[in-house]
Amino acid sequence: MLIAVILGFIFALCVPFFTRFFKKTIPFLYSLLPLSLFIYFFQFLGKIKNQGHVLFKYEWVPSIGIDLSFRLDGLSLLFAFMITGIGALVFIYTIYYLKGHEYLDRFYGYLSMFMASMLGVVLSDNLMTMFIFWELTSISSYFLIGFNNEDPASRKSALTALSITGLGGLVMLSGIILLQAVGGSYSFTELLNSSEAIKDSSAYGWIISLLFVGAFTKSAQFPFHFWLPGAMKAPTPVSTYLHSATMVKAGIYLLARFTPLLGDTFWWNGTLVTVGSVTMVYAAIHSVLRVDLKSILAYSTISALGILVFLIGIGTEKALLAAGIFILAHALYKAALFLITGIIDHETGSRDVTKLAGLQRVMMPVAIAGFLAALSSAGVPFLLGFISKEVMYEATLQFGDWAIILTALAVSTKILLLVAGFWAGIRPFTGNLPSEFEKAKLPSPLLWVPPLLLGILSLGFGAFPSLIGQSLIQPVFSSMSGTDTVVQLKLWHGFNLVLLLSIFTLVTGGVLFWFLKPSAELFQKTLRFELISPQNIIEGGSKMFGSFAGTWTRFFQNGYLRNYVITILAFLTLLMAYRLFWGVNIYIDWNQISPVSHYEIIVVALMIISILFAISTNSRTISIVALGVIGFANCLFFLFYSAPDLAMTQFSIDSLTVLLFMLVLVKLPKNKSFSSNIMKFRDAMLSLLFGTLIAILTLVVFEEPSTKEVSKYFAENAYVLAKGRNVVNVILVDYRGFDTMVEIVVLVIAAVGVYSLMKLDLNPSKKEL
Amino acid sequence: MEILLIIIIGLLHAGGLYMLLRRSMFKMIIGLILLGNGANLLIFLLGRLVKGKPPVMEDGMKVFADIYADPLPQALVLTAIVIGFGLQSFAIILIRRVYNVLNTDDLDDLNSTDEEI
Amino acid sequence: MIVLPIIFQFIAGTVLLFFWQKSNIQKVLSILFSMTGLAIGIWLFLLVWENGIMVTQSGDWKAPFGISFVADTFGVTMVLLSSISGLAVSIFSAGSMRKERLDFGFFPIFHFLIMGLQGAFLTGDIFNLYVWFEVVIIASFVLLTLGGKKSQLEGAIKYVSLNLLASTLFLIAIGFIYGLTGSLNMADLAIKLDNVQNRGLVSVTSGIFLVAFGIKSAIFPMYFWLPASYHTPPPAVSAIFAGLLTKLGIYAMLRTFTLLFGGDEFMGDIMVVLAALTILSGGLGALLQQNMGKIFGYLIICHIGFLIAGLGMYTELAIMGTVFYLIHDIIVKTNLFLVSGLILKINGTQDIRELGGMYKNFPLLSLLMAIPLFSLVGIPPLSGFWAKIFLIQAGLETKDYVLIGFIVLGSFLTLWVIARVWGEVFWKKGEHLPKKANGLYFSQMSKTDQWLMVFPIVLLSGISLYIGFGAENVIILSQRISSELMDPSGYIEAVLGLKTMNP
Amino acid sequence: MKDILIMILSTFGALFILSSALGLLKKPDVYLRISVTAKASTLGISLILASAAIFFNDYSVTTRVVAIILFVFLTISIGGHLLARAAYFTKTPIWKGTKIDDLAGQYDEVTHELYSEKHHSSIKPEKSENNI
Amino acid sequence: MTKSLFLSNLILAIIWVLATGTLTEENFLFGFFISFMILWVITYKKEERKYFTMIPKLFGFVAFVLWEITKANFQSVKESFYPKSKLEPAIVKFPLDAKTDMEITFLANIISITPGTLIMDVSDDKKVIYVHVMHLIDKEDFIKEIKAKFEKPLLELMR
Amino acid sequence: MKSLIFKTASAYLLPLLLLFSIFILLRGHYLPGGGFVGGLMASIAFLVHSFAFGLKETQNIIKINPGFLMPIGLVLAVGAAIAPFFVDAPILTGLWFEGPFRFIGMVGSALFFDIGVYLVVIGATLTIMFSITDTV
Amino acid sequence: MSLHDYLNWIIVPILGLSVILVFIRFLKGPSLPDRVIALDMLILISICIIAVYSIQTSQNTFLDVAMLFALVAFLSTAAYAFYLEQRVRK
Ligand code: NA
Ligand code: NA
Repeated sequence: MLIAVILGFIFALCVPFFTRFFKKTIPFLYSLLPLSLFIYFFQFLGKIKNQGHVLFKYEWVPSIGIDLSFRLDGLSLLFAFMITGIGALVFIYTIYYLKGHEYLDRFYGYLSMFMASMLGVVLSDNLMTMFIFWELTSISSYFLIGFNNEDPASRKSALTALSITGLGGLVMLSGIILLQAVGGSYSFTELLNSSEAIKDSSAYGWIISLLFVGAFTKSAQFPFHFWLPGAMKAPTPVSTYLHSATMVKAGIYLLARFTPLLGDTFWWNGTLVTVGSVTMVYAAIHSVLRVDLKSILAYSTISALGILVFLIGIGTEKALLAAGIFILAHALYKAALFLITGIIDHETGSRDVTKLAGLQRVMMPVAIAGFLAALSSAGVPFLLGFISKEVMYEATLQFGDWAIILTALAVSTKILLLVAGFWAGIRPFTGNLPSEFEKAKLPSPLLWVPPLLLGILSLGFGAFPSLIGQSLIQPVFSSMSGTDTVVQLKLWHGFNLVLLLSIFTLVTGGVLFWFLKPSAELFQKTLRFELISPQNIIEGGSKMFGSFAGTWTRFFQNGYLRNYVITILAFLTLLMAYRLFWGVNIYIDWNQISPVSHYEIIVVALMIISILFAISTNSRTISIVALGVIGFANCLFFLFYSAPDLAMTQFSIDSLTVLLFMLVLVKLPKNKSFSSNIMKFRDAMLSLLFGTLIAILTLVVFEEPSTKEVSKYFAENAYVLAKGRNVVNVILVDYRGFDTMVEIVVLVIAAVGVYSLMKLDLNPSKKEL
Repeated sequence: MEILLIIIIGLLHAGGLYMLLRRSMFKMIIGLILLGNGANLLIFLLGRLVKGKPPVMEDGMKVFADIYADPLPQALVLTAIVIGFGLQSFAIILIRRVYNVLNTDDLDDLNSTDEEI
Repeated sequence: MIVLPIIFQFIAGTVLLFFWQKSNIQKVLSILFSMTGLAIGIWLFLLVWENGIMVTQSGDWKAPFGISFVADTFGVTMVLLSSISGLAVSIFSAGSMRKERLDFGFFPIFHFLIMGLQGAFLTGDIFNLYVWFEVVIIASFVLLTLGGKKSQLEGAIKYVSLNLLASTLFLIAIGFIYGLTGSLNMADLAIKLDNVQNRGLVSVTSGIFLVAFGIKSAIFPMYFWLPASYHTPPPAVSAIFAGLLTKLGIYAMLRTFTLLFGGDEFMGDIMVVLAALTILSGGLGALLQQNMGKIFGYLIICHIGFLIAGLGMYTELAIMGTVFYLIHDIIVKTNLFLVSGLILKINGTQDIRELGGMYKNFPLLSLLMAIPLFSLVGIPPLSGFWAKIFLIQAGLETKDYVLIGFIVLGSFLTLWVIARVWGEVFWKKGEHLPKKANGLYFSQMSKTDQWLMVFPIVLLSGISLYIGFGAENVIILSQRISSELMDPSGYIEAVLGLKTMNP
Repeated sequence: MKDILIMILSTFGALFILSSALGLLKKPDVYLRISVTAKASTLGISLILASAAIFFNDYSVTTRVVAIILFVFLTISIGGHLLARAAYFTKTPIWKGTKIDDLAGQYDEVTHELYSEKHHSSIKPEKSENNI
Repeated sequence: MTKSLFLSNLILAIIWVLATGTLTEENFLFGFFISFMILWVITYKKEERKYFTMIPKLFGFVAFVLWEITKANFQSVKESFYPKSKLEPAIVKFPLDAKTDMEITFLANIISITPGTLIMDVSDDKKVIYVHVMHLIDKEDFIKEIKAKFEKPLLELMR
Repeated sequence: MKSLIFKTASAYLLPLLLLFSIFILLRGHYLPGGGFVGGLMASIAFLVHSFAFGLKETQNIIKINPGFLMPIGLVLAVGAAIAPFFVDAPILTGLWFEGPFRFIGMVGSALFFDIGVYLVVIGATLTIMFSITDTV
Repeated sequence: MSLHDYLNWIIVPILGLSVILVFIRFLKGPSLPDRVIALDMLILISICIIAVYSIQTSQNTFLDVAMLFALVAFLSTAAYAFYLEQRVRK
């Protein structure tokens, strides 16, 4: 199983090497991958039917309970089929569709990487692992959407898609971690046992809302839906595969998967129903306002996803069943429609519904596929769509007091989708062929067989539901509902409200299709509502965020060193002040303070005055000489307080510094006074505050009792063990010799630095690599 | 006496910061040097002051006869002084080079690398 | 003999000084030295992994009288990481650095820098730590200004002044520490500071440490020097800065705020706030930049926020997250700047508006570069991903939900920025590249030099892939480190050789 | 006896120092100030150091004292000379009461070469009111 | 000549130290004195005897200079209490007899540390030095005085 | 500065100061002084000389490039530091010859260490000062 | 009156007074050479003070410091002179 999942990654990695050797055959080679996987999964059909689910476990990061364990049950099997099956068709379709494209090999690399990640998502039992694959689907779709990477538009929509799904993913990650914190495990199977506990916990609300964000962003639910139409920039195979059949359903999968674990609560159902219904209606309306085939399909897909969320939200057995069927039905017909659109685009170079017509004359098989798909989406009897619609209406009708409204919503959505479906699947083929498309011809079977196959499947499953009823839908249903109610799909439910509704749907839809013509004008009219569309709101929001970023950054990183220093030290000062006055008890014990002698006073005065002098004067030389005096007074302190070594070192170093300054000053420009008095005042205040705090702190620390254990040891052993009488020097070369050893390195580095600074100048050169 | 020294320490820090906040590179360096002196004095003071008793034994002594100044802060300050010299001299040369290349002493002329584009 | 890495780098630097201006010999020697250094690093790591915390008392003076060197798991891990990125950068520089720079002491200084870092990671003495810090910053000054180009100097002024400010604060704080306890040995301090009655004083002192290290590690209101300077030196230098310098500040914080000021509530809260703001500032800054160097610079800040976040929350889990992220960040950030250096060498610019066409012209190289880029983003299961789990978990434990929000935001901004970089630099059609910069373009370089530039990236990418896919081992390592940090008694016993209560 | 001697010597020394300090403060121009410092301090320092030598009455101290004294003599005179010279280059004002200035114009502006015979250069400080 | 005598004097002193085997400064000086005496006794050549007159002369001269300094200091003490009393500064060109750098330097330093005089500079051709004088009564007298007091004896000693 | 007096004097000052610096260095272990101050004194001596005679002259006197004093000093220092390895004692353990030497006193690793410091200080200071002086 | 007191109450005050006088000159300037010579003088006086202090504390090691002061002060004087001369050359 592990192999099955990661095989795609391995293939993806192999691309560069394969390219080297057999570039030509890559497409066929890679098409074998989904095909064989499909077959591999097919053999689980019976097993699942009998024993519900099978688990595969592989160690990975045991220390935090993350492993590569895969759970194959009805739901995941259904998805596995869609992923590999439709995958196979898409792979084949691509062979001709992108024939001779420069980067065909890469394309297959991405596709198989995506397929693997998608399989990972639907098969993982460990939520963290699932999340990992989840993110990988985002990334691989990023690469696929941006496949024509030199076109700015596709780069933009790739970035948008990645941002939205990425953000959703991160939110979902916290949701999963929270879930683990509450439920105590990442394993879905184990979590199922503590389902009740989780629902009762206070964090439940957080968990579901976080997970919802993930699911909604991925499955393009309102208001995060808008990345999907943008993603149509990708080549049609990608749109088919990711944006109708598989990836966008990952969110649905997530919700379905979590239904038995978290579902069946007020918030769960309420949110899903609301979001779902809003999405399905909103998108359905949009779909009939569009004229570009791909965007029509995009919006109808969103609407379909909305329906699924809606159904899962209703959460009754019927509803879940409906969802289960609809997932499959939609995958079949929508994929077909996309592929057909691709063919039309490929052959005629146009996707404009208003222009396209009468193509059945040149491409009959495609037309047939189109008809089947359109009819299935419309829910015409004998097609799978019909069954799903029936069950769906049953579900909505059973929903207590809200039944009417929900049904109404469902019906109207269905009607609109019917129109959209017909426009996409029927309209281009009927009527008479415009002259501009004369030369369009039937492409290679590689293109038209896949959609036709899908269409036929819709028909087959629709006509003979028993084909899938027990074998596939039953397990799907039971893994979604967690119950083992037996379901049977039949075409004929007898005369009842549901049937009436279906007929009503078909009739109104048909009429609408007959009279309502797709028109660019209508679309133009609606554009003014775009201002309040979520896309604009969110994009506006991100623009505002951008400008906020600018303001923030410019505010702090304003380029003026002094502002930096002020910020830093203001922070420090506040911190110190706060701690000093709330937390430190300040007292002064005068016995600790030694008396003052007159010459010390003189030196102190000397020092203070020269400090003030140094900072107040505006002449560099004077401030340097003043610095000299300060250092000199410093030495006198050191001397009085018995540190001859210090006095000597400080004095020599001060003189050297002064000398250095003098040598530098020769070259410096005349000094100017820059800052205004207000600024001077502000700085002076801050500085005084800082100085005062340091002083107070020093005093308080000084008053603390001091232990001299270490120094005592030094003094006692200086001669006995270290054979020196000047303890300071003994410390420098022995006790703490390492300091000194490092310190001379500092000197060396400084010297080298100064030397290079003076000698090496790469400036005259223009630019440097 | 310590009080006076503490006042000086405070003043050194205040003055240092004040100079650091000026626009002239040169004053900035002066500020850093003042801060450095302040820190050294601070450490020295916190080692507690002992007058006229350097931690140097007379000949023939094997240990100290009477009280002596704490040698450790002295060693620390000495290290700090020498390190400070290294850093300061580099900084001083740096402003000189900056002046050579950019022909200014005004820090406000040096913000091209901060601008966000 | 746990000071071996230090002594070795010391000797390396000294030997290289003897070969002043003989850049070709220096190249060879430096690479050899770095390899040996890595070997020593590994050896020491394994040694400590086997035997637990090890101690050397320099001068044979028993603690707390001499300077103790302590190799605990955290220390040796940092040593190992520093020697890895050290090797990478040394190879890269040998390939890419301009001869003039090599002639004026790049390699010796570089090795002294590594020495400083490893010294800081191994020392058990607070003042000695200060001295190591000084070695590191003076070396970084020199590397930053080496070549004295206009932008370098401009950046350097800020870098130098703020870093000097930081080390002065560090010194002051040490002064207070000494005044309070009369000791400098960190293990000894851990005990003595506990016995200080006037708790507030300890807290204030820790505040000064926070700012001193905060400046060096570029956390929120103190990061300004970084965006001003990190993009100015040659990429090899930025790489070592990005990988290790800011991390040194983080290391010091982790060390002091676990060992000395363990569990100071107030400071913890402060750090959490700072962490959030750091993440925000870094992320927002990165959004706007056009220069790759600066983009990555701001991202450094953003991710420093993650590191502080863990320390602020101060639970074993949080620290573990920080440590894991630290390990990942050192490797990836180093790699990232090497990548930007390679891009610069190829196209002659780092301005993403001018760049483009990398993916078209260098597909394999692009894929290679994608590894660090997306590891940084934390695309699971790459290395950047795992730490976030722990940080978020820890946040849930300590109820720092807002912080979690910021972590998510930070990750998102990173994702967005990197995706933008990818789109602009790799996907976009490469038009109007600036031609005729002086110095060789990648295409004009010798095969050897080309490999010298590519190999380090391969090496580091390999390592970050390992961190990602072999997360298990790294997690175990981080767990051990964080438990050692959170319970310093082992450290203290090892140094002072006595049983102690938990400080 | 020894103490008395020390007292006397140190008193004189201190007074000499004081006097030259006064001089430094009072003299009207820099050249005079330099000159007066050079004078008095030499003896002052010598006397006080001498008293120290007497106090310790130890050979090594005495030699050190002698060394210091000699060195102070040397440095003071040379330092004074260098300063005066530099002051003259920088055209530091010379007191109006100065009778003769043979140095006026003797320095070459560029090379600072000093001529013994008449030479004409701009290096001649203007006479000033006493700038105390 | 004087040099060789001084050397032999030194050598004898060292031999004395070795002979007596006590390496103390006093002993060395004592040895130096003794050997000086011996040399004085055994040397008869006219020109060589200069060495022996020189040492006393040297001491004499040093004493004299010190005395001058003392005078100068008392002088300035007096002045510094009523400052501008007959203050008559001047910068005087002083023609040199001294030739070698050594001679000039010594002279200059001596002048500098004695009464109200300060060396401004030496002309590049070493013909003259410029002296700053505090109380100049008459230029010629001043020059004569200096020559008589310092330059002549100094040169005698040094040649 | 072309002053005859200064030149002549500093020509004699140089050896004097160097002597003094070595004196300071050697006594460091017993009295105030040691490697740092000693080194600083020595470099000051050379600096004074360079003022009087100009950089070229001084460099000729030092003969080798002062920069090379640095690695030499480092080698001495680290040598003294790691010498204990060979008698397997920890780094920087003090090793001493039996009994004091005449004039110098006890000779041990600490002394060599201090000499290393002395050389490095000279080398570094002079490198810094000279590289700026010759541009003035 | 003991020697210690005499030094403490007679000599040191005199020296202190002269320090003040010199410092006034230092503050007044007006020219750089004025200040430099004042600084020189300060150091000379401090040498005396050190000498007295070493007598008071009977620590002759302080005399070494005095010696070093004398030596180093000369350097800075020379430096200032050098600076002045270079400055006019410009
Ligand atoms: Na030291
Ligand atoms: Na010393």
